[in-house]
Amino acid sequence: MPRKPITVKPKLEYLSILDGEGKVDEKLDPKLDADLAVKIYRFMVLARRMDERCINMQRQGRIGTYGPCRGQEAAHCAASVVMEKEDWIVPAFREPGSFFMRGWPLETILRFWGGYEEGCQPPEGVNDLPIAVPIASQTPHATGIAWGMKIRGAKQAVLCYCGDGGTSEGDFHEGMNFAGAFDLPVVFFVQNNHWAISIPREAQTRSETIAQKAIAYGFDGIQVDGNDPLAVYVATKEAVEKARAGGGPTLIEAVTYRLSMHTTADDPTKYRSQAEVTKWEKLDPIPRYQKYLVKRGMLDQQTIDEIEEDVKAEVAAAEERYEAARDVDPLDCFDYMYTELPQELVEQRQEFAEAIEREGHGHGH
Amino acid sequence: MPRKPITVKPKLEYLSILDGEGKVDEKLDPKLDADLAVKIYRFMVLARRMDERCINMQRQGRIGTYGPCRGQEAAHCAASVVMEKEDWIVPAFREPGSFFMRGWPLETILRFWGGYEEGCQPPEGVNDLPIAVPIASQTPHATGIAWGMKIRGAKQAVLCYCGDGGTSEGDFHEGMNFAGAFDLPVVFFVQNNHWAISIPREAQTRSETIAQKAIAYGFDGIQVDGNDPLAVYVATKEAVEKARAGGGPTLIEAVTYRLSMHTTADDPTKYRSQAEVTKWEKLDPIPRYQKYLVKRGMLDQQTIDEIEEDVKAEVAAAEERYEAARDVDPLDCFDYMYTELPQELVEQRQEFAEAIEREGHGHGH
Amino acid sequence: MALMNMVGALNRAMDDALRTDDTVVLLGQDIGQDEGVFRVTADLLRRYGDQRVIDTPLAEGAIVGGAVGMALYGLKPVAEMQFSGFAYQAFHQVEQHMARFHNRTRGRYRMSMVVRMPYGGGIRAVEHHSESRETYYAHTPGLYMVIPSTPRNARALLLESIRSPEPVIFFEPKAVYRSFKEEVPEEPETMELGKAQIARAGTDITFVAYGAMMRPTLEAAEDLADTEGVSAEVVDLLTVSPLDTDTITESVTKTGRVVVIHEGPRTCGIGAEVIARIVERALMHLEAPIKRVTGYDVHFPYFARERAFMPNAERIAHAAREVLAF
Amino acid sequence: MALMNMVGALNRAMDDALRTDDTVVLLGQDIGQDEGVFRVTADLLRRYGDQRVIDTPLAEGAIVGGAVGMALYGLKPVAEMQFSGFAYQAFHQVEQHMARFHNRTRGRYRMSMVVRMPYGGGIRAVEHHSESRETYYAHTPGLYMVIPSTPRNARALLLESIRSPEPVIFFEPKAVYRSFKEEVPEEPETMELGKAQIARAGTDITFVAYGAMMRPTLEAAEDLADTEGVSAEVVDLLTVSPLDTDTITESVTKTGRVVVIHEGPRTCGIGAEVIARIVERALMHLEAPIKRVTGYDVHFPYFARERAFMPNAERIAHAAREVLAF
Ligand SMILES: Cc1ncc(C[n+]2csc(CCOP(=O)(O)OP(=O)(O)O)c2C)c(N)n1
Ligand SMILES: Cc1ncc(C[n+]2csc(CCOP(=O)(O)OP(=O)(O)O)c2C)c(N)n1
Ligand SMILES: [Mg+2]
Ligand SMILES: [Mg+2]
Repeated sequence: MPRKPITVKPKLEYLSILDGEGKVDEKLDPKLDADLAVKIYRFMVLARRMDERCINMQRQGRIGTYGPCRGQEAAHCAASVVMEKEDWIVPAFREPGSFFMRGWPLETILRFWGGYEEGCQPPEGVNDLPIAVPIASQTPHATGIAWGMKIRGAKQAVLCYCGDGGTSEGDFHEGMNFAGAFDLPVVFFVQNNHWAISIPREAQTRSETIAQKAIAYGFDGIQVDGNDPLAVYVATKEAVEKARAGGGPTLIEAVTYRLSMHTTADDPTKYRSQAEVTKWEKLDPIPRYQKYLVKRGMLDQQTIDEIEEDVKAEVAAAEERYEAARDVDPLDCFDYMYTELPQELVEQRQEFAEAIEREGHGHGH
Repeated sequence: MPRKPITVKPKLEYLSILDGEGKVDEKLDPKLDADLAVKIYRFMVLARRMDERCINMQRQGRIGTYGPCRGQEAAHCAASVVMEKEDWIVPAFREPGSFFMRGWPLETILRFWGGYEEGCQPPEGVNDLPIAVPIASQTPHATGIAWGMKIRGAKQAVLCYCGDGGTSEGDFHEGMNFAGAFDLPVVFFVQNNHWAISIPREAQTRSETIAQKAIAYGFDGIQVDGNDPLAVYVATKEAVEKARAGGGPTLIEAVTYRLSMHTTADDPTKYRSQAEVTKWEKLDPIPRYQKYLVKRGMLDQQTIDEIEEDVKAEVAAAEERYEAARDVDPLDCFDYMYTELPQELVEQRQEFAEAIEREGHGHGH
Repeated sequence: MALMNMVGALNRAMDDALRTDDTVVLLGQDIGQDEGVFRVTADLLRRYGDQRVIDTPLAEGAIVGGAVGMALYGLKPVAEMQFSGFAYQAFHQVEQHMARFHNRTRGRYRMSMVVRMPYGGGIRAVEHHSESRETYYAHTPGLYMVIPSTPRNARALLLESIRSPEPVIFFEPKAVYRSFKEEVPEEPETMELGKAQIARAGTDITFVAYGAMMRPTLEAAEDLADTEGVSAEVVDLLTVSPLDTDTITESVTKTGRVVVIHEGPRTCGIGAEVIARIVERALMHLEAPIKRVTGYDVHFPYFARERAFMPNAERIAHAAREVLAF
Repeated sequence: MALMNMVGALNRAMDDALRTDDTVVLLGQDIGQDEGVFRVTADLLRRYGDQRVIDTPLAEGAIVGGAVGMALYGLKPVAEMQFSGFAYQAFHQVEQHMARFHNRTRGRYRMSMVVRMPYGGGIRAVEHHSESRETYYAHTPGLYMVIPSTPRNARALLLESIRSPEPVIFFEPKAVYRSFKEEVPEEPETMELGKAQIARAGTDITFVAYGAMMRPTLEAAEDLADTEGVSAEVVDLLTVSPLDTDTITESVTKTGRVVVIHEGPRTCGIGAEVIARIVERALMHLEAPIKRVTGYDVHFPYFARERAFMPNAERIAHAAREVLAF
């Protein structure tokens, strides 16, 4: 009958390997082989260039409101690269590099933000979900997929993304708690980019870290420097391996920063200082990682330039494919409602067909 | 750029003062004055006897399904006693002693379980909410009330009850997180009675304690022996004082046990062992606390008997008042829908009036 | 054939499904060890084990959201909400995902899943345990909303719902769970979703009802036949969305008079939709205003007041007499 | 009087309320510093401080549930949902508490609160940002469901909603936010809730509409007048629940012909309820079937397909011609 502190079982750690100047902690460096290390770099650059292109296209009215990922490339690229083909990735909405890496055509992103359902259709053979618009509502899906893996005895794992703001939603809690209760092979990866639209991280929750929220569910949490691809990779790799081995879920908090506006419809000067942005621009993950790769001899200026060239061409090609496929039939909004269209929808579809015929609607945008 | 453990700020503690045999930790004993100490005892006994009566009345068909609180009297009576008149209590549904202590007529409980809206109407001058049926959905209300206090600059606090099962709901998470984020004067009190209907505590969540869930929200958590009124009292008192002083919320986990069935419609032998129940019967809070009070000279056999007599009479009187007021007008289900009844409901009410007139419905049950 | 009540029949449907399709998984609060608070999942945990019949923590959102994830993975989850009054905790998962994933991914992922829940009044339970809000689901595009009325059709419809590639909300009329028995075939039997049935043929007036309201509706029909020689036709919707407009309008074309019956609130209820469709398709056959016998637009009263509140045979017959007298 | 768009008018209503009643509190995501994603709460944080205009974390359930708590405590909270498509995360709090506390406590606690949210299509936004699901709230007993159509009535209805002792769901037609301006009085002005208005008088046919659909409906009425000399009466519901049945039936009694217009899904939509009430009250005045021009029972398409999808003046006029030709 004492009064005594309680010590909890789950581990709570912080990890950073490559610092803002590109200096590396040799003991912690995972020593990635060159292919993998450059692959991560390549997708970070691809995500960055595509992001810039999207902002331009939005300005030109060729896509709608767009939500940029600038500054967060290390966080999601170095995490998603860990996942095997048979694994599943459950995105939030600021992980374009993850889509590209998994084999979604680049123009998928344009289609999504351009207002086409086609931007939510995973390519055959890819086990991923599309962008989830209702914040954190994808968390229980990740849990459900991992549950399916466990039930079927598959040696797969799920990587589930979410933002710092998303951690406040009930879905985040329920999805995490079920994952813990059933010991499911899922890794929850929070891109803490310090803002949820205009709400700063400190106002989102009183907890000092997001990682410590794992304690509530009885599993490990780790906070990593999210602009450090090495730390992200190591933490994710460990968590996925633990998950696959039956060790249950992990919560990873990647501390990063949204260098752009929330979306192209947002004006961040209303709520945050330029000084803060400038501070984080110095911590940009791409130059930092580039410096490291060059130092390690895995990258030279020629390859850097080649990657830029390739990426530019890829982006341009995606843009073309997007433009070439913008003519869509509004009528087909009926066609995927059910596996088989019920009679009342057959009739409504007919009514709609007659209306657009009469009104002379073109196809799409 | 190290790998290092994170130490969190919130305190996490365990507290027990009076053990199962009635032995007390002298250093921790709050040395309650006799009036207060006996008041707690009295309400524990009242809750117990009323509980027994309710089960009987349910068997006799005089009320409907009933959810007993046997075994949990210390947990909720010793917590609610801390609250001042101007404070608010937000119950779950297994805290009858709390209602009685706050001045709700005993028959309120009979009315609630007897199927009368009258069982949800707080008496004038009492700042409490009625029983909340949707599990944990009352949590954000407690947060909202505490928010109101803060906005109005009132020196009040809120005590919010919930069960161990309730901690899995999104509402629990959201209510706790907002309370932390806005530093609100609310104490979340979880009666962990080891079961949520047939789901054992261990299956509800992977966390070893409920108390540690506070870490996720950046405030303190404390696990107390919920069958020890002294520990419950001390923890609640401290938490309420902290809340009132602007120190923000606390999560208290009271470890107790549901000695009865979930409700009278439930058969617990389907899912739990008699051995477990027997073990907990030995830890019954009432004899333990009685022993302590007697040892401390605050209670003697005569007073014990007097309390039993008084309580018996009170229960009997409540039962009579309940029976005397069972004739209700079904038509009045319209009358509290809005402050002023809209025209369409005036018409529906008329239609209903004609129907019950035609059909010769009596008043109520 | 075996004589069974609806609880037994639903249990049989789930047993059929679990036995014949190893991707079928049940999940919900207290459905395993406790066999469900109404015992609908009796003995299924013992028979199929805890990887097929799963007791979950207390969170409706994660039950439906988790089931969505399972369905994405290729399983056929059957989730139980303990009462329909607590399914609102999962409403966002139903609306934003269960109803949409097939369409969102242009057919790439199917939402072959069922969310079962007991609905309706009449069992003397506390607040939130007695309501009927099929409209919320019927109004949501992308779902099937199924409500059986007898043990045999409950078994057939639930089995079909589980087998169907579409997402189904399956309302179980809890007042009917144990109220009567019917012969139910041993062999798995299914019924097409989206089809109403003529539960009683007639010529003078059409009653449109479903679920627990079928019993008082049929009773009213018998009463009217016995006492006044009125021949009422009774349409049992069985699936309230998508609605079988043809069966309704055919009957109305014949009778010209209609009473629609449901327990749920009147405004924007299934009754309103039935009336709107009759007006669109068969207005000129109507010989009298259509009457609605429904729950009123108030909260379902606590149970001391529920007997008076619930639509009953007398109220239905009264409405019919008014329609007939018009 | 000042000429303003609906955003400005709504802002003025909240300013009126905050200024004249110190129990009024606004809460929601990004409503303070950021002034709301549509700038509806512009400058209010600066004027009233962060105890009256509160930026919250990202959890709709806690915003509505927290507002319920504030209302219990005696404040008058005005909660904002960023889009109506995310209000399902709070649906349980609306159904189980906001709509019930007054009744549950037999009048002891009032739910004098408002939940505002932008609804409807037409702004080229991503999934969940374009839907209209007023039925969910209209079907829920205990609520007021209000939908303004112009700057002036938006200001008056919002101010009245905040002052009202009843719980109000307030849908803001976001397509109208900045689409036109109207003179709005300086002085606080209110309008009674639960009353429809004749937005255009006519004799040949009745159009029943509300919210963003008022503009194409009025346009269709003008077109029909110009091209065919048809005199259409337009009823603007303003409050879709409780419904002002009298105003609707009076108009129908006069015209005998009706088209109901809304953006939301057809099945169990407000249109169905309007039709059901006309059938109950004025069937014998109907000279033709009633047509519904509505969203179809599919998910609101992503915006590349939205222009074709949304009900428009042409579609309304076409339906009217069919009804008139019957
Ligand atoms: C349930 C829900 N509520 C509100 C929104 C509107 N919204 C879109 S993004 C966003 C902020 C998300 O913040 P965070 O989770 O930190 O992700 P980030 O935008 O920073 O990547 C909000 C509020 C939404 N999409 N879903
Ligand atoms: C939202 C919701 N889901 C389900 C139920 C049905 N139900 C009533 S009590 C209960 C278990 C509650 O467990 P706990 O929170 O531990 O409280 P206890 O019953 O042990 O006091 C359940 C599942 C409910 N009332 N509300
Ligand atoms: Mg963020
Ligand atoms: Mg419990």
